[in-house]
Amino acid sequence: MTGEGDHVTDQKPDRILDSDFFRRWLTVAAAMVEREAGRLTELDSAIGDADHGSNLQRGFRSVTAELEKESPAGPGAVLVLAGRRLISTVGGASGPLYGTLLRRTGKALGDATEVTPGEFTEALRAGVAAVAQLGGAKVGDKTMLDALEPAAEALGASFSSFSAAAEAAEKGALATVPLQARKGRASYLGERSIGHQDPGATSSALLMAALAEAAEATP
Amino acid sequence: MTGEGDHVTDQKPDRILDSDFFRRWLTVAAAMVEREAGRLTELDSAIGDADHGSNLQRGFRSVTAELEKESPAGPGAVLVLAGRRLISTVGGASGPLYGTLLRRTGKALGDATEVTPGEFTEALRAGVAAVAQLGGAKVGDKTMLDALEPAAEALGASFSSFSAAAEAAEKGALATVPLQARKGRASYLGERSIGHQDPGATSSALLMAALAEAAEATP
Amino acid sequence: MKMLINVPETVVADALRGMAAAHPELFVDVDNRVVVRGDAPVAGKVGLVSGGGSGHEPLHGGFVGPGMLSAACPGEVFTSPVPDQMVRAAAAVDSGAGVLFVVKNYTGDVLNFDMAAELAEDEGIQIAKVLVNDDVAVTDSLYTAGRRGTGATLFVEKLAGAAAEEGAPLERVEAIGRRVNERSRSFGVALSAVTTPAKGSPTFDLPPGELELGIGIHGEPGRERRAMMTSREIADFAVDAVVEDLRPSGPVIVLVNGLGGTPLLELYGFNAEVQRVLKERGVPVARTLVGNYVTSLDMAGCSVSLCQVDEELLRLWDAPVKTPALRWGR
Amino acid sequence: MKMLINVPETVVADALRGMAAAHPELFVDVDNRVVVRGDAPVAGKVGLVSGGGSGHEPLHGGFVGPGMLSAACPGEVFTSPVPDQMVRAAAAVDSGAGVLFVVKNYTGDVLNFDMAAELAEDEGIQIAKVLVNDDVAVTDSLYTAGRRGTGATLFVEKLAGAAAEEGAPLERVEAIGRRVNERSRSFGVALSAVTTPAKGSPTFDLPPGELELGIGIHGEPGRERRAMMTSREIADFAVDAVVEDLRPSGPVIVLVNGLGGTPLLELYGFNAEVQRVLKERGVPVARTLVGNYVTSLDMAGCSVSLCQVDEELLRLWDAPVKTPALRWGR
Ligand SMILES: Nc1ncnc2c1ncn2[C@@H]1O[C@H](COP(=O)(O)OP(=O)(O)O)[C@@H](O)[C@H]1O
Ligand SMILES: Nc1ncnc2c1ncn2[C@@H]1O[C@H](COP(=O)(O)OP(=O)(O)O)[C@@H](O)[C@H]1O
Ligand SMILES: [Mg+2]
Ligand SMILES: [Mg+2]
Ligand SMILES: [Mg+2]
Ligand SMILES: [Mg+2]
Repeated sequence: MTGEGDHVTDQKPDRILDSDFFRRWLTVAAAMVEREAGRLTELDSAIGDADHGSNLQRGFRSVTAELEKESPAGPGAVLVLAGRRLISTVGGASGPLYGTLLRRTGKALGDATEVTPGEFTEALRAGVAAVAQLGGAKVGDKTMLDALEPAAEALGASFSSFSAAAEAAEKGALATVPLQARKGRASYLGERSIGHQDPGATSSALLMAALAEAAEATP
Repeated sequence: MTGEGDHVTDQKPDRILDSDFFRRWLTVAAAMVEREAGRLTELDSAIGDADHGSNLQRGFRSVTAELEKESPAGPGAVLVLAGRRLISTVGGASGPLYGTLLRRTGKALGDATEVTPGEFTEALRAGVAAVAQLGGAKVGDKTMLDALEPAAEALGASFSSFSAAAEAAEKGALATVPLQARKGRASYLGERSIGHQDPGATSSALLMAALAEAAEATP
Repeated sequence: MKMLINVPETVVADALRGMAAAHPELFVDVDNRVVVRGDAPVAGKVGLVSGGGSGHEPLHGGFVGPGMLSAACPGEVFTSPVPDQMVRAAAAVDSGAGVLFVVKNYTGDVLNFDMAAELAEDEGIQIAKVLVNDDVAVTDSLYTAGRRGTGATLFVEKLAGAAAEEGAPLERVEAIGRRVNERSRSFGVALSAVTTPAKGSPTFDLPPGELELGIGIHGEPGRERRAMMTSREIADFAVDAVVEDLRPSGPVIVLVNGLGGTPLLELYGFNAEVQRVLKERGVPVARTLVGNYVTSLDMAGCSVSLCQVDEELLRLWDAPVKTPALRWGR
Repeated sequence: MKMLINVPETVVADALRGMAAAHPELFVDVDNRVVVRGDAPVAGKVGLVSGGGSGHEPLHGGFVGPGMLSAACPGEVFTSPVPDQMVRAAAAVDSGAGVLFVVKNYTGDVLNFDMAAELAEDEGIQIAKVLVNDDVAVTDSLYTAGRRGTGATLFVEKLAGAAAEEGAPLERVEAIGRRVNERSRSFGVALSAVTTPAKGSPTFDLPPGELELGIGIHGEPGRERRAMMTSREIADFAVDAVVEDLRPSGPVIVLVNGLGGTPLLELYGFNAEVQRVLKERGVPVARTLVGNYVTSLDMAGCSVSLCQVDEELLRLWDAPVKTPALRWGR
């Protein structure tokens, strides 16, 4: 709250997250999805149906297009809007799941025009819980939750925890390789799903990397 | 007629052709078709529809099967029977054409139980003419006639002319390579038919080679 | 793999425009991606709405019409449609008698239809759902997303559709749908992988001389890879897999379904083998349907679906149907 | 190329057995390779018999039934049937009113049907023939075997079949058939080569990134090879080729036909482009049919056929038809 002007770059516990921060997060995420769409689809073709990259591309394009037109009042509204766009444009399993993640995180943030990292962490945990409830998956089932849950845990009240969350998500995504899928399309493969990285966990790691990058870029 | 026992192997003008000779011809032809079916189909796949080999295989198998059961009375009857089998089992363009060739050759031989090479030559020319009439093709149209016509011309009253006929047919088949097809399926290709050997001319050359081989083997 | 398309992004919209031109008896809303029978809503009639990823044509759009679906929602290729489409479809076909959602059991389809059901109910439309999960290749356990919905979708849509056309109320149409699903099983085999427009190359690598047993319809690999088998051997394997699970105690309807890239000539030949196995197993066949109905783009292969029928279900099967892909009666 | 078959030699017989099982309304004589509508001969009705090589399914067997063919004679794959089959078919359907042979213009089909006509006439059956030669890709000149018969076969069989069903006498059914052929043109494009069971590998080599324009339905290469084109460009090319030759002065029926390996999703998208070009060229469209009707086994690609119709032909098109592959009306 009083952090303006100070330069403790490795410790920004008191930075305030406003609408612009969340817009930046989503914009960076959209750019990452564009860049990595081919890889996500490739991963999905090994144990799924080869559409995860184009699914998210379609969704995040719609999110950025919408955010260029609309100016939601606060952080919560930004995320609710983004979540709604994902639900309305992605389809598949990841559409409702990511849509719910953002929508429920946004709802948890409420109407505030600015929130603290700690408040955001709480909200994101609510969002991740909603994803777990909707999809019925647990950590270890080889889904996006394998990246989202550790990320949400690594997040804390400090701004610097954002990059820790990104690292945790990345580690979680890599850790899906030896797992046998128990949810989603990959579960049909049984043991043949072992040895491949889960596309949704990979895109979740991107989302968290985008969060860290947005935090880095925050003045 | 008096040739029995003499050994003028390069000049057998007076040998008599009986039912057995024509059976031998067809049996040798059937064996050659079996051996060359793949090549004939391969040629047909370049400028046709990739079935010439299996077409003739089906037909000649039926001919040999029938000849094992039936014992037609004379040379004419053997060829008419064989022609009918081809018509009833081959289909495609080559079925009616080869069927007509043998049937009309056989008809021209009439009821005689033995015929001279000269009589056979006359009959075969009638058969080839019937093929030309039925299919409406001329020499140079890149069809079986490009092998059959020169073979029929090279055939004469002498037994030795049978191998000349085989050579003429082979030459005629090879000469179809640079031609543009004007009849049959290959004609659809226009200029793209140039550069490939005609499958029907190739099988006609086999038929004539079988004739020469049957003559060779004739005591 | 070469495709007859403009760009991958417009494949579904282009197809809907083409469908609109070919089928004036349907109302095709290209922008909102909903295919509705032209006379909807039909007074007093329960609406039947299904949908799923595109790439399985004629499923579902080709099954819209009297006696079958009231509307279909096509998603992107192999991607479940979004709730907005389903809500719109429900609104377009609801006459006040309620709407049945026919949902193939894939996480995406289930989640999106669930969201749509909530939203539609908010709009005052009564919604019921039938989940189709007939694929015996997938073990139904805590360790999977459950069995996939494949060929039996056609049975459910046809039979529940016929019940709705007869004027059955929502609970009854739903009950028929559930009964049909409970009595149906399928098993699929791929001879080649599928190529999606977005990816442009086969979704998995299937060497010459091998096939995938227990394939789904979205290009996901099957449960097992084996050396190539004959039509006879495939029929033995597939029918046994289905029969052992279904254990039919009466006559069945048989669907010998092509996955898209297998010629009809081969499918009919395969049907001869399927009928042979069924006879050997003592399963009486009431009706047989052979063709490409629940496809996976250009994938070569086939699936066998059985639905054990009683008198009522058989009557509903024979009832008139008038859709682009399935037509008979009256 | 993997196939869903036992051995290449039995492909056609196997398919006929499978067809018999699926279609009790037809009489399928597997040994003699004839598919006959179950109620033949129909008293007083002209018989319609067609046939040709197998591998083009549903053509012709799938078009046997009330309102279309009386019988079909399937040859080996891509090989014209033999006269024996045609004579048998004619005998099975002749009620004394005579039989029309619908013959696609290929040397093999023409020669075999000609022989059959002679033999059937010897047996006292009155025979008329209609030659179908609609493919504008082939120059009709002294230097070719003439235009091939492709998609328009469906038009001839449907419209002449409807006339026969109405009770028209042989000369009239024949005249309708001729008129339909004269007013029909087609053009085909291949995105991949076809693989026949006998050969087991593609009949020609089509590199990625290229297509064949002016393709036939027997795996023969087309007239021209070009760099891959979009759906839009292919529609421009194909429709222009047909329209420039047909020069329609009135409404047309459009057949957007798949060659077998192209997904229905793509065919519908292609139809959107075909309709666009027709509109741009000022050709009014009376009816549109989209699907795999005149195929070439697993070949990817499509053809466009147009038939210019007058009131009578349109009425015959709309007349009821009840066959495995084409069904509408009543
Ligand atoms: N039940 C579930 N809970 C959480 N995540 C899931 C679940 N099912 C699937 N996912 C995630 O969704 C990803 C696939 O997304 P996507 O390919 O877009 O959808 P679809 O599987 O419908 O094609 C998977 O990699 C997995 O991470
Ligand atoms: N009109 C014709 N006259 C003579 N021979 C012909 C004619 N048309 C085709 N042929 C011959 O038939 C051969 C093709 O036979 P085949 O492949 O068995 O029949 P199809 O062309 O019906 O598949 C050609 O290579 C050619 O030699
Ligand atoms: Mg996916
Ligand atoms: Mg041929
Ligand atoms: Mg998907
Ligand atoms: Mg042929």
